[in-house]
Amino acid sequence: MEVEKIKNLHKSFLKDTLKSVFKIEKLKRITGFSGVHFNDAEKKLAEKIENYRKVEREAIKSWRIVELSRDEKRPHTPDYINGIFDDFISFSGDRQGYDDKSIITGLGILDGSTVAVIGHNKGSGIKERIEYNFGSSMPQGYRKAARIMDIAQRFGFCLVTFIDTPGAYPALEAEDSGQAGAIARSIYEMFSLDVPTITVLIGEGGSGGALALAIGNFIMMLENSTYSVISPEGCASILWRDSSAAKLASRALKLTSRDLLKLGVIDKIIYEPMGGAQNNPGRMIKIVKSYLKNIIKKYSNLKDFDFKTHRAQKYESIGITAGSVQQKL
Amino acid sequence: MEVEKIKNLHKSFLKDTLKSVFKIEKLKRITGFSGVHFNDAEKKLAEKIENYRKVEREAIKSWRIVELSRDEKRPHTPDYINGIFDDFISFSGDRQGYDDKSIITGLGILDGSTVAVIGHNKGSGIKERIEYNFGSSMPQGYRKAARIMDIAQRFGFCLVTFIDTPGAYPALEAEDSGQAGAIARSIYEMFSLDVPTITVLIGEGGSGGALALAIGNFIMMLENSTYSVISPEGCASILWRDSSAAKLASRALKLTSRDLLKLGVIDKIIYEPMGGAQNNPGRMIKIVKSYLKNIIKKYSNLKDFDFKTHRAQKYESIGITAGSVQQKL
Amino acid sequence: MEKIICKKCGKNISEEDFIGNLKVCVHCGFHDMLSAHERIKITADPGSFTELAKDMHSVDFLKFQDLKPYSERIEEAIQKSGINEAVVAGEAAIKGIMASICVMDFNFMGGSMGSVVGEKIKITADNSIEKNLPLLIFCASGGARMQEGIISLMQMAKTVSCIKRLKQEGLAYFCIITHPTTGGVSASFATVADIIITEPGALFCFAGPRVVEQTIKKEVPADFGLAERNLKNGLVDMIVKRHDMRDVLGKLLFMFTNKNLNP
Amino acid sequence: MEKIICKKCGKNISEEDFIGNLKVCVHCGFHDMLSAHERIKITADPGSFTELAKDMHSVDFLKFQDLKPYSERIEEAIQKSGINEAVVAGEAAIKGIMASICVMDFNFMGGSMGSVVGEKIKITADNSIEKNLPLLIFCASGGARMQEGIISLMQMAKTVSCIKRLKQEGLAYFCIITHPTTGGVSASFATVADIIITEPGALFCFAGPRVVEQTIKKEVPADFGLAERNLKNGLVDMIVKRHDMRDVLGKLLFMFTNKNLNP
Ligand SMILES: [Zn+2]
Ligand SMILES: [Zn+2]
Repeated sequence: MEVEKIKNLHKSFLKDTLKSVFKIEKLKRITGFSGVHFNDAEKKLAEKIENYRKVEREAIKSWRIVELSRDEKRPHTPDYINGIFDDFISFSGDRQGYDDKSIITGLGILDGSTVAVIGHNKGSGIKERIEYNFGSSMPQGYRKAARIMDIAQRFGFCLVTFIDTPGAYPALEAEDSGQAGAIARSIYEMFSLDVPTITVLIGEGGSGGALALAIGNFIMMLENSTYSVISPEGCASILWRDSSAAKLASRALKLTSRDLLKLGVIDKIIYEPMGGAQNNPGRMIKIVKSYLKNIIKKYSNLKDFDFKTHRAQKYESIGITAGSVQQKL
Repeated sequence: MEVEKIKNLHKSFLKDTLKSVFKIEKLKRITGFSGVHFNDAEKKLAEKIENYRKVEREAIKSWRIVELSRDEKRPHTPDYINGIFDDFISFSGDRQGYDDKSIITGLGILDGSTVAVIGHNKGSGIKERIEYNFGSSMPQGYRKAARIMDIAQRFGFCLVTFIDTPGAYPALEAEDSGQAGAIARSIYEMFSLDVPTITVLIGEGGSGGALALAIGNFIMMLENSTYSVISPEGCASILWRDSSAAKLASRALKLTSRDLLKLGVIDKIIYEPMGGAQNNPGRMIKIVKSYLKNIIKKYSNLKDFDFKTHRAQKYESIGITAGSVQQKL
Repeated sequence: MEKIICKKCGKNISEEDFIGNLKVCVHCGFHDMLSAHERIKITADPGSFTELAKDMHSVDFLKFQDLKPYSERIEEAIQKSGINEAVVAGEAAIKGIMASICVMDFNFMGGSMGSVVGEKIKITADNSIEKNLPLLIFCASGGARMQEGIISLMQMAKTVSCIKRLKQEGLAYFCIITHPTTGGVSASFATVADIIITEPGALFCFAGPRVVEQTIKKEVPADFGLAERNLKNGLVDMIVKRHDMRDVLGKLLFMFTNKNLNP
Repeated sequence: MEKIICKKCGKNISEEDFIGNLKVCVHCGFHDMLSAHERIKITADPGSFTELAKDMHSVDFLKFQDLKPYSERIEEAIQKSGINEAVVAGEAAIKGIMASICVMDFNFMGGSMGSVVGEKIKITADNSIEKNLPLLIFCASGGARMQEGIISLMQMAKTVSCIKRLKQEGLAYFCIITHPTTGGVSASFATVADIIITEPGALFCFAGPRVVEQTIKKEVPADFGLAERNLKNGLVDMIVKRHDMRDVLGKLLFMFTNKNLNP
């Protein structure tokens, strides 16, 4: 066994392995210990190591996507808005004391139709990014979004949301002004809409902050975007008690577009230009525009379709359980 | 003419009068000036003074009511709530970062029925009064009120509002968090309710802050309460450019229960115990309870009555204009 | 050549430059007040405006007298402003799209809202509902008209009720805040609009800066209630310069009335 | 006699006193956690509780393994808590009024919400709708169950959708916050209740104090996310002591289901 080679594996995963290796090294030192018994142990260990290597390869792959999803050079919501809509007009504020710039809302024209738009805004350049909390929204941001949802509902506009956030902003001020309730009510509001809602995950889909704006009749996810209940770093530090296990967590969480399509949580993967959206933003935007046009056209022609009930049924059927089903009392 | 006597009149009103008096005194000194002409001037002046005296008497009366309406010993919203409802449960907060204590909201039982209640709370004792801004609400207070309106609407509870405020709180923080919009939306919300709304003006009915919670199908006003577009002091300082003209303004504004009944803005005057509600709060509360019971019972039996349309038509017909009526284009 | 002194920066502007620049100061960009008809002229498609309830005027039903009787004030305001009340109502096309329109005029008793303002807004809202037209209101007002006492307060309720009916019919309502808009107008129809647009530098608040200073016993910030502060506070949707207003309104009207492909 | 050490004030309490006082510290009033069945016992009318979906349990469908496989964690939690999942669902009478009821149990994997919690809340909400019953949920949760990945995030949407249907049927839904309630549960069904009640001292927030401290790089106040601060911030309707909870719930249930004289 080449003990050196497996040192490249992640330490959390290695603990167990190394224990076995040392056990075998010890065994080797016992006089007369040899033969079939020893070879079996070696074989088992080899298998185990091979399995760990596979996990590690997968983890590296998932992590690469996590990195891509966060790449500053990827097109962001303002790029999509500018590239997709004619005459976009943006609206500001929650009408109650705050304009959260981490969320853009407004109306645009796509293919002749008025479309309501909401999207996370990470900001470009460090100054803007700080001002926009790197796309992490305050409760007031979701209340601003609720205003355009209400307009979409009353005027019959399709609602398109672009998701790109590390998650809701975890700050004292955010908590004090009701972060939890703001997210919940945003979800509630999206379930109340009679108009079609279309969500495009374009980068980071971070937890409740992403979900708050992502209740879609149709959910598209860019190949290298992610969508997760918690950041891999956060998950690693809680479950592995070691934030350097983020790569392993990124694999375990199943947060890539391929994983999510398999799980039935998204409806479509939008493949990115070679190497990722950051390599050809213009082309990426055109591709998204084309898919959006198609789905909006399709939905516009579904005259009697109950988008609200469709959304409720879709989300209420998500979950895998065992044991008793509903017995009536 | 006894010039001394009219010195008791208000200076703003006196200016004009005194000018005339001095003119006459001057005239008297002119030799040969006498007879009919002089007697006519005297007669006119006497009339004018008599008229001013009447204005002054009325102003003193209105002002007395303004003072009574502000009397700290009058029963306030918490007294009415405690005396009228069984098992009142109060609800807090706007769910967004603030609980404005200048507005009480909750549910109570009256005559076996659940009633939704909103009322201004001036606080008792100086510490509470400061904490409650003397019953002047922040925008968040109206948002708190909107929550109970929504509950009344969904569960079919009658809504009773007790009005007692100097007006919405004129503070920087209030303006920055949208005082104007909060009042407007509260009015909007009250027009959206299908359930009956009953308003009782129990003390000061100050401007937009009062109106925000006073859109009633039935509006009762305690004999010595007031309801006005602006405080007499504010009106005096703007229109008379002299805040000491508040008494005259209180008369001119027509802000007493008797004035408002004549103008059709309220539906009923509730007469107070001898000398005012402050002399017998217990009895005052019982009287209000009895009227509330009656009107709620009456409304509960009106099964097919459209309270929302009733409210809209009632308020939309208020106003006195001249000239062209609506010509269609 | 007549000289105008900018109310904000105090610099001189020739009347020609001032008028030519839509009464926006060429030095500091201050958007000075426009009369209702000046506003209509620069906003509506030429010749498209027709007026509603032009002759309606106020009545001194309370016999209200402060230093001067209300009846005299009405007469003076009509003489001074050349219009019969603080709002001009009607219908107009903007960039080819028809809309109901109300324009308040601060020259008429400080744009104060009494029975006539309330009634004209009702008439215009009803016109919108009847003809399925969006509604635009340009605000400029010091608040309720005290000389109509409680009846002026009730106009807040009245106008909100009309706007509510209009919105429930699925019609769009945009409010354009011009300098200054305060008090009862701020706290009624102005703030229940779908979209609130403001001219740069316009004061838009409930209680004016002086009132607030008296209450809190300290100075308010220099930008109290101004457009830029309101935008930061999320109270308005956008600041639009006078020169761009017609374009923006045209686009918004198109977006809100364009239903060809919508479900 | 066994001694209990209060988690908050650190003082000793005899087990008898602790249990007798509903697990509220006799010294400082700290409301310690209750198991789901303890909660039901002190809340529901005796013998009135019937359980729904008791046997439903979690599946390790992602083959999630951190330091330990999820499947092992589930098994351990079942052993430790004596219940099959982090929520016990059913129906009970309180002061004679029937209601659907869910009670979360922090002992079961920190009350985390995965597919089973989501599904049981759906089943209970549907039970409410079917039988026209109000719904009560006692919350206690560290958030979403990470071991179910994105599916646990989706339970936030799922439960909110169920509550929305319930509310639209005109049914009342009260949420009772117990210590601690954070993360995905806070940001979903807990905060869309008609009335939010909290036990004294209960932590109720989205991001926990440690996460916030890491983000803003400074200490949060000692009362961060606690009931009293939340009340002041208008995030909850009332703080109710454990001893009074049954009475208050009884009154609320009466008020919300009492329609005899209402129009
Ligand atoms: Zn200038
Ligand atoms: Zn203790």
